[in-house]
Amino acid sequence: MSAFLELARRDLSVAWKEGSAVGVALGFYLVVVTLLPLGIGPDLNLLRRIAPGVLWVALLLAALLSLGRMFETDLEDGSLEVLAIGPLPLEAVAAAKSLTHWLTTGVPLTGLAPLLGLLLDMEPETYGVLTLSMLAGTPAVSSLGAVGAALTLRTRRGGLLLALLMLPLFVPTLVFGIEAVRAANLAAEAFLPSFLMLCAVSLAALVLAPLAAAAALRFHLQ
Amino acid sequence: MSAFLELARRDLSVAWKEGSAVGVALGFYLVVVTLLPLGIGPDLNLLRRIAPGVLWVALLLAALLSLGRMFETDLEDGSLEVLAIGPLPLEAVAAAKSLTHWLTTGVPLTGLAPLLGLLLDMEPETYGVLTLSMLAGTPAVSSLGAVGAALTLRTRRGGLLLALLMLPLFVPTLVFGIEAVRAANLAAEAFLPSFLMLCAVSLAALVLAPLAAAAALRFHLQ
Amino acid sequence: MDLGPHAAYIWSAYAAVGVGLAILIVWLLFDGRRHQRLIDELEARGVRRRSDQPGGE
Amino acid sequence: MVFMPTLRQSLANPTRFMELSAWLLPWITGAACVLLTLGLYMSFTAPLDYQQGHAAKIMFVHVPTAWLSMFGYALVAFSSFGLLVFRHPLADVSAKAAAPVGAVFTLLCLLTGSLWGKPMWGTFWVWDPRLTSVLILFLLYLGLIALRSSIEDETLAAKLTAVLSLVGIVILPVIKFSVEWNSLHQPASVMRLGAPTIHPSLLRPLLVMALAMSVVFLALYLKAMRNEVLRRRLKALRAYQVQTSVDLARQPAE
Amino acid sequence: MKLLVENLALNRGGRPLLAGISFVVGAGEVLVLLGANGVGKTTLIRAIAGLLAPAAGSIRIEGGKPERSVGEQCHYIGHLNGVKASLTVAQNAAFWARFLGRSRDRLDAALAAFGLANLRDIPAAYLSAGQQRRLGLARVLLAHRPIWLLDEPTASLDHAAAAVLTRVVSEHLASGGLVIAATHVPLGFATARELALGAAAPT
Amino acid sequence: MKLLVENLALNRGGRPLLAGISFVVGAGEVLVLLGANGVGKTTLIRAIAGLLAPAAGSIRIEGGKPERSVGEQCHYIGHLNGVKASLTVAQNAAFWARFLGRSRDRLDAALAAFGLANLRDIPAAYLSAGQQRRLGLARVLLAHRPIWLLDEPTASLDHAAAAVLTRVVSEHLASGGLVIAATHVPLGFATARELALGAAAPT
Ligand code: HEM
Ligand SMILES: Nc1ncnc2c1ncn2[C@@H]1O[C@H](COP(=O)(O)OP(=O)(O)OP(=O)(O)O)[C@@H](O)[C@H]1O
Ligand SMILES: Nc1ncnc2c1ncn2[C@@H]1O[C@H](COP(=O)(O)OP(=O)(O)OP(=O)(O)O)[C@@H](O)[C@H]1O
Ligand SMILES: [Mg+2]
Ligand SMILES: [Mg+2]
Repeated sequence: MSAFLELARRDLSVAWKEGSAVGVALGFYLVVVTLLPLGIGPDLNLLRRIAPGVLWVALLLAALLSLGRMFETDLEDGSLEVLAIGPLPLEAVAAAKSLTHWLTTGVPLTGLAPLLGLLLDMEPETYGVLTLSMLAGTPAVSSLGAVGAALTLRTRRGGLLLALLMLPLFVPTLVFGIEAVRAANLAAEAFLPSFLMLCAVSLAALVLAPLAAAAALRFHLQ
Repeated sequence: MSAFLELARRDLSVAWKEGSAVGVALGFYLVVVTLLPLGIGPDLNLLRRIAPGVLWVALLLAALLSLGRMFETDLEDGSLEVLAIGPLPLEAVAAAKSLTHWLTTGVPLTGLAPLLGLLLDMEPETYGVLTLSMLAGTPAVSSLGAVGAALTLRTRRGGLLLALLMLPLFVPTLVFGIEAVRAANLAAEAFLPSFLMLCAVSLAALVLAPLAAAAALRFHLQ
Repeated sequence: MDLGPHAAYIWSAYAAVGVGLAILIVWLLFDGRRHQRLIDELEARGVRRRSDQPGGE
Repeated sequence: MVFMPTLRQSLANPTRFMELSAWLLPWITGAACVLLTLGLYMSFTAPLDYQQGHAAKIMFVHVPTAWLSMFGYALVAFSSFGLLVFRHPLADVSAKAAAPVGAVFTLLCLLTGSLWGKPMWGTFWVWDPRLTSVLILFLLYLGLIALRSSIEDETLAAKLTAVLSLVGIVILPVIKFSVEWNSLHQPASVMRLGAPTIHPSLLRPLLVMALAMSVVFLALYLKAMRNEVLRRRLKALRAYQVQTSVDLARQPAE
Repeated sequence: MKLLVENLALNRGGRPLLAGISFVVGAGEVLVLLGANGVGKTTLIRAIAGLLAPAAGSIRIEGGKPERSVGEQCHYIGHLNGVKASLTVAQNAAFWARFLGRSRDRLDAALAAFGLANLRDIPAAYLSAGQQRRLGLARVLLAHRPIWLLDEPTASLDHAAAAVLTRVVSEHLASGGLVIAATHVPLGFATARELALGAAAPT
Repeated sequence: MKLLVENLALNRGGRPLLAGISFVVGAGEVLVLLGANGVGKTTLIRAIAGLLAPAAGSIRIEGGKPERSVGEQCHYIGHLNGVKASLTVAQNAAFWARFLGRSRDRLDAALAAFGLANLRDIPAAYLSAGQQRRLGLARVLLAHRPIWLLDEPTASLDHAAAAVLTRVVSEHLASGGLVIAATHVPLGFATARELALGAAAPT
């Protein structure tokens, strides 16, 4: 356990050192949300309608961008091999990595989403549900992300390959997350079912993803 | 000159080897375009309206994702130092890198855009202008990208920082690119002015960006 | 004084400026104090820059 | 630990700056307070704008912050130029100090602007060229700060941020002329060729406020520079502390 | 304790690289792996560490902790150093100490032994090649492992550091540890048995 | 031709690292840089290659091509090999040959000299540490440069490869080239002058 926390702690401080992770993540999120209106025109009604969807998609892309180097740095500097034979099972290593990714990306982005909602003139009552759905969804994003990161490890052009692999995996999270928000806007109680599905997805990912990621890592180290 | 082509050629073959660049880029593009309808709901009129904007923004993001390792790999394996003292001025090296990036990202994505337009039920007559505007815009994207890639070189959390730095630089391209398409839909001759602006932006970027990128690279090698 | 229908917006605008600047000022003062204190501590412990030891650009 | 080779001879510079600024700062602060009170008084006693009514009062804070947000970036870019070309030892201190101050003023411009927009346009935010370009200016500021904070070696960080700020300078003309480009936003009515089109009774308080805000900006900027110099002194002292234990052995006898 | 390798066969990229390797290393013994470039020293070491599945044969420990895998009882120092460039020397060491050994009380001793004490607070990115290698090697002192697997440990070390390594190793041996090291240059270990791998490397 | 270094001073991360370095290397001469880890060998070599701006002093060539920078007349073999993992050995070599020398007619000779002929078509990722080093070193034979800057050239080379390097270097010297090499292990070059950098390293 202590080893697990230790690893998470190191990765957090590395993320912090290497370009104040959080601030930059927020920056990217902000920017995607800025570009879209430029692209599709300044019609506020339109923007209001698509706001939650855009915020969710932007969150996924931001998470995606930061996935790339989840294991790559450790592979390049030789840490990964030592971690692999160390006291911690590789599954736990993968889980620790996902945890760090969630803390440095999922959480801050969720926190920022309502603010960006303002820019897209989102209805105030959506804020709560949106935040809830993101909090429930992002763990799935980070732990599924670990699988993708592990799979695309040595393929240097990882960035895009990763995207290709991940986005399908992200679909369930996205669908239920959006559905929860949309339903909540119609009727408060309609929110629950899809929200529960979302939580289910997250739990499943939290349990299964580390296993898959660890398997992929083992193959890479062979 | 031959050295320039030689470098471009090597990078192309590396890009090809390492996860068939093109295919992956297209894949990512495809996926973003598929995620968005999930996010904002399957309303075709809505999709049709925002199609060109979405395609442009997705293109920028795809380009962004692949920018990250433009120079990083060369720095890590020591090539960059040899390139720097080699017969080719560093500006030319940067230009060659931009060229490769354009060939592996800008061109294929532009080629795919009309096809994806079908998915979003875009008006057929927009295809031509959209492709034109992308062809004129992507060189700017790739060469400005070189600047961002060079600046964020050693900052490992490059991915996100890069995004934050690049997107402001991308805005003029995006704005004029979109404006050209929108104008063309209103009246054929209205297309020209913003299109010329777009070309002007691209030319300026092509000339100035390599200088900035080279400067940044020099500082990094110091 | 009466600021008409939009009083709220006007006040909050002025308030925003006040608060924003205030935060910046406090931060700057605090930062300066901290550095000065640390420098004094070091010099109290006898760490001094040689005359040719550059003072940090 | 961070200083450039040229420093040994130009060492006098930061020290002289510290003395000078130490003497200047109180006066500037005082001036700022006086001007600010005067400006506030004038702006609240200013007559109503015939079409915007009371809301026009926001102009007196909005416009100065707007101008200063652009001036701030110009200052950063100018200092960066000084760093890259003339290697002036204070240039980077100035660039680094100006960035956060400018960012704050940009944020204030955005806030006051949106607070003005709600009554005037019925919404806090529209994706109009002027507003967007200012938002982008804000992002540029963030980019500068993030880039600097994400590089360990400070000399390197200084040069790279300088490059970025020079690349980003194109934003300024874009902001300036964005109004001409089918914008909801007021066209320039003060900073324009020919006489201001704005009514003198509103112009006077605006100018006073602008002056006051500029002095405030100056004061903050100087204070930030002083802090930065102090921080580098501290760093140099620490480095020297290490050197005496570590490096002196390694360095050839001087 | 004993490390037993019985006619081990290893493949690389599908092609057989080593075959019929058998040896026993007992407590207090060093085994030095020699052989031309590409003969398979690194491959063998990685196999012992459990990073590589053998094509045939077995790798066992007698008298170790049976519940632990072989790898968990090894220190593996490969060609790469496992150092995070953005963390300081001390932070890097502290992490490995806590991760591998749950305690950092050996930290200062280890850094001092490899002459890194004065570089504690310098980011590892700034270290020279040899200094980074030292930081990588310092791992063996940060946590106890009975078996040390060293792959060209002296690469880019100066004489002082090489001497330190020799001393550290001999102390480890004296305390009943065992060491397997691949090298091209003499390591100057006292009682070193040598294993020359496949005369013909695929060069 | 001559390489003249006159009281050179180099900073690292803002702190002075080397100062008052002066030496002349003439045609057919080797200069071997010695010194503890972190004393500044790599830094000095990078400065000569023009990758690092000197804080003071000058680096000139007499009798070279005046229109070319010093760097352009150097081969720089650093700690890293400049090898693309995803390209085959032959492709890597061919690229450097064309990029540095505009022709690939020396390719086969160079690969053969460093015993890589049989590995031509293996992706460089699969090469062992020493094989990758050989591929990096092969660059010196792919294009002509009067000055060779070698930073720990023999790192993880086996004896055969080290011998090859010695031969290649001596041939280069015989043909009027000049070599500057940093090392910790004896390189066995004939007529080698030595420059011991700053006695005490920060260890
Ligand atoms: C977030 C929203 C806004 C932003 C970012 C913004 C930005 C700016 C900027 C950058 C300037 C300086 C222009 C120059 O010096 O050329 C400016 C000036 C001005 N703005 Fe805004 N503005 C915003 C909203 C508004 C609104 C809602 C109004 C009034 C309806 C307004 C009225 C003015 C006026 C009257 C000036 C002075 C123009 C001049 O005299 O040059 N602004 N604004
Ligand atoms: N995936 C692979 N496919 C094919 N051949 C491979 C692969 N991986 C390694 N090899 C070959 O197997 C050998 C690996 O050897 P290894 O790295 O163990 O050498 P080594 O004895 O450590 O050499 P050095 O002394 O240079 O470190 C090399 O000859 C290499 O060419
Ligand atoms: N950016 C930096 N900031 C501070 N110190 C640095 C920086 N870069 C390098 N150094 C220090 O300067 C020295 C660089 O030495 P260099 O890499 O030239 O050593 P070297 O002689 O090549 O050693 P080795 O034999 O290990 O390769 C090291 O002591 C390192 O700690
Ligand atoms: Mg090996
Ligand atoms: Mg070195």
